[in-house]
Amino acid sequence: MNSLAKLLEAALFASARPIPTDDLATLDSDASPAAVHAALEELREHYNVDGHGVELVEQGGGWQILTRPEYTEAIERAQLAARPHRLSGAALETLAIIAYRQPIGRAEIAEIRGVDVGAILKSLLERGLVEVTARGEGLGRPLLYGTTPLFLEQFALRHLEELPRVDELTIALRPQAAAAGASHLNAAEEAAAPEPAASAA
Amino acid sequence: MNSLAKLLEAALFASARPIPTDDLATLDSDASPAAVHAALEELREHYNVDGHGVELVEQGGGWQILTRPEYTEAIERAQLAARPHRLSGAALETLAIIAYRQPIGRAEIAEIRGVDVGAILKSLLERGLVEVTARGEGLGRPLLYGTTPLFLEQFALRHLEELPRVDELTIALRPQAAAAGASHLNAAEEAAAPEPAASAA
Amino acid sequence: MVVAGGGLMTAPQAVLPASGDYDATFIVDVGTYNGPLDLLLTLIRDERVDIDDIPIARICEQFLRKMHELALNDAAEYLEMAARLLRIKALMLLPRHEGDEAWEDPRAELVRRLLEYQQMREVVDLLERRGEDRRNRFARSWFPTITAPPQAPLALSLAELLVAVDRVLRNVRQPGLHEVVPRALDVDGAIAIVRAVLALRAQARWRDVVRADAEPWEVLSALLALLELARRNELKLTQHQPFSDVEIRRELAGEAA
Repeated sequence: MNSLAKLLEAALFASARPIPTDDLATLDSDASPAAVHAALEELREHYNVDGHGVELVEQGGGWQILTRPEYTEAIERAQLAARPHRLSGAALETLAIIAYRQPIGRAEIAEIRGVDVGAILKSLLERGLVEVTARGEGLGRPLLYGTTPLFLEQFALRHLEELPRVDELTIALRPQAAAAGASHLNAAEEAAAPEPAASAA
Repeated sequence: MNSLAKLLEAALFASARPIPTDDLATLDSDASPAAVHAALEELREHYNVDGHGVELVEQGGGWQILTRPEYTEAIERAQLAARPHRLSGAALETLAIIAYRQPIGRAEIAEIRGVDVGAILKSLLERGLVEVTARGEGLGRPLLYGTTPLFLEQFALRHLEELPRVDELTIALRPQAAAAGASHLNAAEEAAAPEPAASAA
Repeated sequence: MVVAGGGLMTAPQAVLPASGDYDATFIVDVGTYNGPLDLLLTLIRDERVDIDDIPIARICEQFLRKMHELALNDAAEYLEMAARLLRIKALMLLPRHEGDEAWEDPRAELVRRLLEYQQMREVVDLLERRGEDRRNRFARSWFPTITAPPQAPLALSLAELLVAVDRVLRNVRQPGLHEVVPRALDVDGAIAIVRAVLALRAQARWRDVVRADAEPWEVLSALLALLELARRNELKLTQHQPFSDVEIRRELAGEAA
């Protein structure tokens, strides 16, 4: 490895959080951005080709060395490190809404989810995955929430734009299930005759 | 590297403390002590011969991967030169309140901002922008905060009187705080709830 | 195509145990469903019906049954949805005229919300995959050489500080907008009036203690005063028939006490 790659490796090893490319560039004032990129590429190659227990990934707004997934179980079993708790479905839903609609207030999130989100918001705040980013206009000037860099990091995203755009989401509900055979139940029919207690499976 | 060496590398990387040889042996129940030693030796060799930014050392009752000393200085320097940090909107608001209302206590700031400011105050203290300048009178003799010389330096001000006068702020804040002065229990609550019937009491 | 299966619902820990030995707290607490919209969407998927033409009666019935099964009858959010479904069902049964242009499908708003929710679920699936991937990798947690990381310099201008001042000001003024000074009730005053009236005569009427043009707070004060005095046995209230005048009679026992 060249000396810049070694320096970057040392810095990345020392950091628990992803390091943005710009910050890596400040490690050596003589190195051009291209040289930094080349060195990062060399490092990544080295870990992959040479067969290492760790790898270099770009996510969470920067570069980070992480252990390879195949060793996770053994490490956890030996109690040398522990995986964070999985987030509940409710917490994930709340995060998804905040990620797309930020800055967004509590009432609006509740509206989309159909349930109150006070307790979940609190725990997401405590976990550092969301933060108060502004205050809304309306009555009481509600707090508005947004996602944090830690959110990107914990969901292996390079940046928010990596999430699919809303119009890219398939809306799997829309295209009709002709095959489902249930489609004969149109509105008019139903209005005419209330459903029999069918499907009482 | 052989697979045991890769597993050890991942474990050493992920662990929060040096790992004793015995604990490393628990990672793979099939591995003999001799195999573990051989794998550690392979890992050490790999880091040394191949030219890495890190090395494997045995100290502190166990094994750990450390950055090579020759890179320490560059990493520390880089952290100083890292991209200038920006204060969040919430931190700025808190700083503004302290600048214009000092000395002021946490509860009072929280009341004006409508949210608790404990974490923000802590980070402003750590950054050396504010400091404890006095203790208040009332219950528990709360700490009162004011700005530091570093704060002046940051804005290239010689003294506080050079801060642009915001009469509005001092005027608007004082009576408001005085009226609400009873320092309601809900200071930390989310929405700055309208004071009901304050004057009717 | 029907609704894509939510990864969450099929995640092992989110599934109800196959045996029937789960208790109610497990169901309500863990929440097999992340809310009424989730349940509704699952029913639509399971029943394989068209989101644009939901057979509302059938889905409503299924929804109510599921609520009952899962002991969700006390959950306000589910109750609210059940009420909404029943209302839509009723609206669907109303006769409508041929070619009625103005007719608006009562299900429209619900469908919009379901689609929005479904979109969000797709993102959840993605986050779940990514999050699981990241969870299976450890980052460095041992910092051997570098202790407390020094602080990066601050990027902060006076202009930004003043903008913050402005924000604070706008926030602070907000409570002023709601300044409502309610007229406090004066029960003590009303008690004094009633006592004064009863001191003059043993029996009085409502109109004797409340002026005809009394404001609401005065009426309320008088009412509370009468009830309070009745409680103290100083007087007795009688009304011979509904809406007739209330009779206020001095109570001798009260005087003696």
